[in-house]
Amino acid sequence: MEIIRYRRDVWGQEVILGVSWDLLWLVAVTAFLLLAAHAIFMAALAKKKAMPSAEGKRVRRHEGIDRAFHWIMAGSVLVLIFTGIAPIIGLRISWLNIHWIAGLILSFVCIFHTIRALFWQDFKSMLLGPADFKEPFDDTIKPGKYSFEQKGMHWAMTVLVVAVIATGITLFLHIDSPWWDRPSVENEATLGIFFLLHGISTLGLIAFTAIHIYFAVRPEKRFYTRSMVKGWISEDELNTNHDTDKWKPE
Amino acid sequence: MTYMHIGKDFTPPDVEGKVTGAARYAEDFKKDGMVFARMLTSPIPAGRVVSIDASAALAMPGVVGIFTADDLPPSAPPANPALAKEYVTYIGQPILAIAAESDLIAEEALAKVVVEYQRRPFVVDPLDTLTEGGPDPYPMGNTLIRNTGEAAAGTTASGTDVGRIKWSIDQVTAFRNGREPAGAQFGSEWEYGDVAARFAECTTVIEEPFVTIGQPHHSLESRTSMAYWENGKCYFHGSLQSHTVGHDVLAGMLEIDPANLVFINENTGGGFGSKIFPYPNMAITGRFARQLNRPVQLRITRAEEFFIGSARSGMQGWIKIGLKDTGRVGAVDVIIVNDAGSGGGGSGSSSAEHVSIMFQPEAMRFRGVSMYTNTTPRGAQRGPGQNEMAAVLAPMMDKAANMAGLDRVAFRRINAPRADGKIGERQGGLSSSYMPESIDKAAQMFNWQEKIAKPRQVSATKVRGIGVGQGFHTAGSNGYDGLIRIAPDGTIYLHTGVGNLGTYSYAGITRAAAEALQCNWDNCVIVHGNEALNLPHSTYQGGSNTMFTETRSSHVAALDIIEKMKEIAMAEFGGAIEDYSIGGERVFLTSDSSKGMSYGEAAQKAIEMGGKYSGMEYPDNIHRTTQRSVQAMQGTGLIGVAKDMLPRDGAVPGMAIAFVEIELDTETGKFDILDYSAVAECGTVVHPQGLSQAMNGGGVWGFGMAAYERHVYDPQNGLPANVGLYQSKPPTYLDVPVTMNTAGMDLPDPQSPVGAKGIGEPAQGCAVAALMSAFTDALDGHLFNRTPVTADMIVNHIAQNGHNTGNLKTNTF
Amino acid sequence: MSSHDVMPEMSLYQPVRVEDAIGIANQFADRGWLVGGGQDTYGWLKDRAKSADALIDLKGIESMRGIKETADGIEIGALVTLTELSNNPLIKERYSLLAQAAGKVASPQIRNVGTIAGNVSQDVRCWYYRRGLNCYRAGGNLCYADTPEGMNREHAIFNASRCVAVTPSDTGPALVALEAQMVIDSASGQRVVSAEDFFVGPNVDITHTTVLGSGDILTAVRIPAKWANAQFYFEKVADRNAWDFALVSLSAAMRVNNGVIEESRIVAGAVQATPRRLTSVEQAVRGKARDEATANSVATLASRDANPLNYNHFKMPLMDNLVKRALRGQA
Amino acid sequence: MNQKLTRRRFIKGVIASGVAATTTSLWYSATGADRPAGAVERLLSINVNGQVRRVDVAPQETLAHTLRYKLGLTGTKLGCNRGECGACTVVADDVNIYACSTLTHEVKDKAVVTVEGLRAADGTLHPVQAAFVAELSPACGFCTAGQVMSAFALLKSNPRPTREEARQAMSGNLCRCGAYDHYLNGVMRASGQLS
Repeated sequence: MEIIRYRRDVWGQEVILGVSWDLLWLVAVTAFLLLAAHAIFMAALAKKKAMPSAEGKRVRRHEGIDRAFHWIMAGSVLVLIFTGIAPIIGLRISWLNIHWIAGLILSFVCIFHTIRALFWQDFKSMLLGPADFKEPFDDTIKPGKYSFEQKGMHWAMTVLVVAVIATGITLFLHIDSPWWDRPSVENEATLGIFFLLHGISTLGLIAFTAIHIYFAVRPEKRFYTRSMVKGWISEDELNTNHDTDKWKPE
Repeated sequence: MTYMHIGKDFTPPDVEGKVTGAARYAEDFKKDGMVFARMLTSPIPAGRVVSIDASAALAMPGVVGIFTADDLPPSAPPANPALAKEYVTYIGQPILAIAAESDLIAEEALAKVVVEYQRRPFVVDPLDTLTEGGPDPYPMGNTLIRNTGEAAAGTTASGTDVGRIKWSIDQVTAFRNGREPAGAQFGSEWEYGDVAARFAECTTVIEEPFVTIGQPHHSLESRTSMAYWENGKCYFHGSLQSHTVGHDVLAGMLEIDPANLVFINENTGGGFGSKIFPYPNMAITGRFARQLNRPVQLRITRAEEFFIGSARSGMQGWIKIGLKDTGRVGAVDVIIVNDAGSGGGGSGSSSAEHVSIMFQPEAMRFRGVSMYTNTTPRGAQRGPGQNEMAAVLAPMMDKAANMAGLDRVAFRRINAPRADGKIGERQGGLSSSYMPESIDKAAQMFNWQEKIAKPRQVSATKVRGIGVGQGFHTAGSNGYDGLIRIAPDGTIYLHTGVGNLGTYSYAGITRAAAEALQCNWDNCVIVHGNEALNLPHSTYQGGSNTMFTETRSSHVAALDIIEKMKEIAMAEFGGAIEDYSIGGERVFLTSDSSKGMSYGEAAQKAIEMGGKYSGMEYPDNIHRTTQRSVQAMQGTGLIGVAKDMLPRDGAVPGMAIAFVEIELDTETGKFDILDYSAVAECGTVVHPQGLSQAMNGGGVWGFGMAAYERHVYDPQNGLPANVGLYQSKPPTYLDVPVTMNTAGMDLPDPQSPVGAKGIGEPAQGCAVAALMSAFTDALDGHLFNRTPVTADMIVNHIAQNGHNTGNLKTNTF
Repeated sequence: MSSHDVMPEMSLYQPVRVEDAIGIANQFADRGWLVGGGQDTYGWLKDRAKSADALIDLKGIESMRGIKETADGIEIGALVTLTELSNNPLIKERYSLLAQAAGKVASPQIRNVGTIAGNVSQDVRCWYYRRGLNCYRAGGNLCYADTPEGMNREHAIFNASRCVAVTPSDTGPALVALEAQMVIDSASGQRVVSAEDFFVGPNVDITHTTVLGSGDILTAVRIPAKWANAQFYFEKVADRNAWDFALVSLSAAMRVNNGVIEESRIVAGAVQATPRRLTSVEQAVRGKARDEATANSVATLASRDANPLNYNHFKMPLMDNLVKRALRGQA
Repeated sequence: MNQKLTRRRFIKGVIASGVAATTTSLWYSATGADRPAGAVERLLSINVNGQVRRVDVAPQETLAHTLRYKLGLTGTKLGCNRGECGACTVVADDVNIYACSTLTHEVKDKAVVTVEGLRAADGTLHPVQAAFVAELSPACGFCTAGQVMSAFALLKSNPRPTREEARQAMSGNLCRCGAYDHYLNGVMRASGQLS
């Protein structure tokens, strides 16, 4: 199995073409196996906890605008992944325009989210500190607004999305668009590195998206998904999963 | 003058072999133990070879050896090396050769050679390197500097260096925009007459920019060669236009005594200027064969033929032409920047020479510079300089004539060179000129007066174009050797070292000897093509010069053998030499024809008499090649051998004039040539079919240059697009007229014993000029100022689309 | 750049049945190469620009030969040569458009062995791609032709998507105009695809020009009776009149009744990666007379929305002119 | 690296991972370890110029190569080896083809005629050859064999072509010297329309 694909540049020198799509298969299988193992573990072995009730007083967890952001982002990431993978797995669709349009949407909403998170939201609630690392190993520690896993997922996604966007925009600059014509490629080796980084970050994004979706549909986490749709969690859910000293919802 | 042979058709001896497949070309020769060598070519446009690792290739079964630049004597730029190392200067430049038991193994082995290159900046547009701060194609510069002497046309000789010439951005910008680049530096310039004063007298003055594109030769036979060594001698099967004139050069390339080289070249599949002299890669074949001690065939593929097979130098220029109210061209000022590719050179001065002879301007100035680029090496191609100038000049001269209210043909006739015409910088004289007569003859053939009066619009979408153009090339030299042997059986062996490049001139020139000998052609045998058959030192085949030059050496050899026969007869029958005549292949006393002997009997006597008669003695002034040939034939018959010492003065102008009528489709830009009529001013016509061949073939070349053939380089990567034939677009059957109408003026040049001049190059020049002239005529006087003019440009012009046509360059299209 | 020109070592199969050919093709997958006339095969291999482990020569398959009448039109075997096509009385009589297009391909020798299937399946002629550069179409990540200085006179003016190569086929546009159906056999059976859908552009599949995948064999081309004896127009404009590829070609089929165009299919070649149907023109001329006025009324409609590159602007007026000629009814 | 191969392997890989038992098929095509039976044999009998010749021919070998290097028939020239020039034109079953772009195995059931096969047994030139000599049709001669063969094929199917028909039929034969007019004269003469 190869990891990086190479090609010859215009003058016959070997340069990087991009990531090997063998890895896509590897990522798909690995993610599937890990998640399946987790599901089996949870179903068969893990201690069953009582599910907190969704009834009762509702606590606002996500503003409408943030939910909208999340779903636009989710949608554009899924579209990006689908349109990016389609030609690789041999699906014949006219993918490129959809891909870069989705990429632009993703870029804009991410900029929006960053600005909003920095100035209007409780940015600290998402910060991952040394203390957070104890959380998974100690049942007595409850998180604030976001759990260790959620913060981890968020920051992993942040890194991957930023990487995908940064490399993607670089590649976007190398194709014809409504705003510019394709430029000459000064250095094909550099272009290859951007393709490689775009590919690697895509693979990471696919893996984490799979994990994210998996947890989003898991029974014990489903109320978070609901909160991302409807905005609230129940007080019971709040008290069971969060430390209200750390997170004081309005 | 009535001739026995001159002016009569005959069948050259090689024709039958060509139609039966028996004719052999270099690649057709096999030898026991022969190995197949193939070359690795550069993937980069500029740089150097850092290292070569051929270990994997050499380890392959069937691979017998490698040959690199280190196996050759060192060469320095701008010499075009057979294999590059320190200076890689174009994509496709050979780097090394590998020999193997089969072609396939050699190719597979090449793929396993790892070459590490270091890249350098490169340039494909001569004006880019000419610009201050622009990249140079060689690390040390961008143009050829001559230290001593002149290099032969299309070759690089020792005594040259790479230097640097730069123009300011303003100068280049002015030039790109069709203006004179004030104060610019040039590599060469000349001037005669008072240009400024003559311009002041002119009533019509035009200034135009122009560009002509490079054009690969793409000879159909690539320069494959085969060599083997036996008893210290190298037997070399190659493909040259010329033959024995290349002998010493090739021996030099192999660093051997010329006596140890046997160069065999029975047929040559086209050269068009690219195979006049031995070319660099012949050194590989001979040396590799010596190194491996096995026969080596170095096969050159079509792509490689593009790379190393030479190309015409494109030129970009500016010209100012002034006409007096008499219709005479008063003054011409021309600037030419040539694209010399990665080696060779441009022919700007020759281009200017075309103007000087065809229009006899009273004063003229030429300034030129030849810039190297990282594109294929350039060399002579059919009328180098003259023909591309003819192409762009014709429509401009039409414009000037029209502005001055002159008929285009009358204008050309007024300015045409007469016998007292002058040429070039030194304003030297001409050996002869019947150009006005030729113009009249061709105009009559074409029916100019009637055609020019026809309406231009043929239908809603078709327009007519009537064009006229002229071609010129100096067409003769002197000083080579003639060699004839008559065997005791009476067979007359006409030896010639003229190459067989497809014009049949090698055969045509021997007719001059047969004519002098007044012999039956059936008793003559032409000996040529194989140095083992004892050939004399003959002229090179290029520049239309063979017919003039070699009819002279044939003639002097015939005179020598006639004189010897008379002396032999004298020894038998007494009397003085003036008392003898020849006729019916006998030499006899004029007063009593019964006292004489047949040529065969004379040959038998010659063997008995020895001395100069049987070649035991020979003149000192003949070339070493001829001397060796005579030595080898000593005692086998009567030998006539002489060097051409006949008087010669002035340039020998081969000229031609052509008329073209086209119908141009204004919706597709495509055109049909309805009439092509051309007349050659080539002195006496020696071989009418051969002349027709030359004129027709030249016509096809002219149409190719005017409308089809091209060089296409990608400027951002230095990549050539037209390595194959279909991308270079030589004309096919369907791109030329269904019939062509050509003739010779058939008036003798006084400096050739049979009155002959050459015509190979002007045959193209007149055609390209006439077709270019017809385009302009069809399009209401629009000047494209370039070759080729292709369908897209015509469509763009008619659609008033500014694209494509404005940006003139020599290597991009 | 390499200067290879000897055929590389590989094996050769000469099956006589379609099933066998499919079987072999499937076993070799992308390392097998189907050969009809081979005229767009050997150059790739000699250049080492593409490679294969095995050639699968289909010429021995009798069932893929011949031109026969069917209930609805005719069926042309995939192995029918372009010479056969241009000389066939049935095609000359009913579908002269196709006969003309086939007769303009390359050269007599190529038409003598080149097949209809090969002509529609041939790869693009972009010179950057042909010289073996690893561009988008070759699976790479850039295009050398569509750049500020790229030499792209022969390239696309429509629907480029990263790759700007054009379809080189002369018969392809004619088949699209005639609403031909392409019969494709594979291990999973037979499928029939319209000519229009047979060709794919780089937006959908940048490394292929047709829907044919590995193990697919184009076995026949069916031409429906619908366009038999319609009025046709074909013209190919190329640099050279022999052995050249179209700068622009035009294939038009028109159903004309009492001088009025009832229905038409007008298709341009060499303006994009696939034959381009000029539907806007087809709609504009519906119900109009086939004459000069109609031709002028659609003057620049065909080239509207074109996106020319550095050197191919001429294709716009050229294409418009050919459309006018087709509609005008004479050259 | 062939990108298509990678992609294909990926698809196969996805399938394989789902159905573990078929995983080996992943490498099946790529390694080529198991070639289908029925590849052509090297030893071949071909009919050239009326003689059946037994030759060892590689599967991928072109007819031009076999003729020139195995059968010694060097009259057939290689001008471009890409089917662009016509110098290698030979006639197979009365049809002119480019020998450089034909595999020898493709003509195993055909009668191949090369320029060497036109002369009569008594050495008389074929009418095309004689006409080409009379009209001085060849120039450098490198394309001549191909021109002869195309003219030969033309006159078989059309014994009295018009000049225009001849021009069309010969259009796959490039003549770099530009001797087209002379060749056409030759064709017209060979068909008895010019004397």
